[in-house]
Amino acid sequence: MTLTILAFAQARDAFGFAERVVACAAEDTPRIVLQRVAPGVSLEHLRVALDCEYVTWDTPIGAAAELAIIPPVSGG
Amino acid sequence: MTLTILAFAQARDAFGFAERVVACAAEDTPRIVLQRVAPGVSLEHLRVALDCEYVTWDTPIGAAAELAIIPPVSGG
Amino acid sequence: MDITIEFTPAPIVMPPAHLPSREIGAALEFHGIVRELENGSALAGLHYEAHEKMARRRLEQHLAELATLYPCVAIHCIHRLGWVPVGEASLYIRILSAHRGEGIALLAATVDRLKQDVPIWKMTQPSPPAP
Amino acid sequence: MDITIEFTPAPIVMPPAHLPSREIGAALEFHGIVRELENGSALAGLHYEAHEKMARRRLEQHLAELATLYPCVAIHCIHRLGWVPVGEASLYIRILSAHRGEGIALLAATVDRLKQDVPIWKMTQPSPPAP
Repeated sequence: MTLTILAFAQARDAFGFAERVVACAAEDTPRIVLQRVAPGVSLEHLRVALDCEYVTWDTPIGAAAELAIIPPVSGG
Repeated sequence: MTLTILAFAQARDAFGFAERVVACAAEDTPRIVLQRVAPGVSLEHLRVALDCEYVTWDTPIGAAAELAIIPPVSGG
Repeated sequence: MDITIEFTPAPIVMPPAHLPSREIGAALEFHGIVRELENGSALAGLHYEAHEKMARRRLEQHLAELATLYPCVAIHCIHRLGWVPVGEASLYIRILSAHRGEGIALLAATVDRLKQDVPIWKMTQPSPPAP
Repeated sequence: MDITIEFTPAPIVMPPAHLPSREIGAALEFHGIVRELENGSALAGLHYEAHEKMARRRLEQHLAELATLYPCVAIHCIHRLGWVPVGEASLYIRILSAHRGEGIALLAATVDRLKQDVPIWKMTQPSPPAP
């Protein structure tokens, strides 16, 4: 299965891409996927969402199509 | 000296006038003046102002030119 | 804090927006609107009266005090007097501030104090003027 | 509660005022405006980006929850994205309610949650588009 990774704001700078499509397994977690894609990039201060819902870094990807890396928000 | 008494809203109904000019002495108080003008009208739930400043019912009129009878306010 | 207080017998017209500085981060506007149901009975509107000179002075005193608690850049208050039909505003307040916190706090406190202490009255009588 | 959420790359235009019922007693409007000084340095403006689909869903979820705490009639939120110059609004919120208390509380809570949890970001980079 394929997963689209989106990186916003400072996360885009840290990971070096805005969007990337990767192969992954349903039992992979966001932490595992990102360690594979960008080893050494710290996940500290970042949140993660699967299909537009916040999840923990250790939630299995399951059937999600999109993983969003969410740095501290600052809208308003 | 003369004093202009203003009665607003429900106080106008209770006292039967909107404005009345009376003679009074500097040492008279709002309570004394109104008891003279409208004996028997209750001052309960009413506030009083001299020259646009709230005072107690027993404050001497002094040099004030205007006494306003202020029923519970309800602006906004 | 720049304080503007107006009373008007005419429908309230929102004053033109103008930012006095590049440090305004929040603009808050409040319309208090006459509702049809007041204490359970359907109204066509309300009649407002004020001791206008005292109301202006009292509101100024409250705003000067509130400005020390919630420092904002400007507040503009307009209270309509006379007959106000249901669906129209009896009160308009605009507050400009650097941050939203002070602005929201000042708005809440201003309306509270106006309703508790400023000599303005709403009455279901007299009836509206004949058309 | 009627919830409307919009994102726009263009300057925010206040939506036309419309009272959906004769029981609206309070209309609140908030403009969050870009200030010149942010963390001590003078800016010409800010660049905003969002995960728009998620931001909309997340804000809807928060508003549905806040509606149970502060029941209002309607809320309309507009967030501008892209470059926003100093003095222009990045955020507009209008709330209609029967009484001002719920409206003010909903406004404060909505902005708080938006700033804490909704995937929108402001950045001093990229620079404004060339004129």
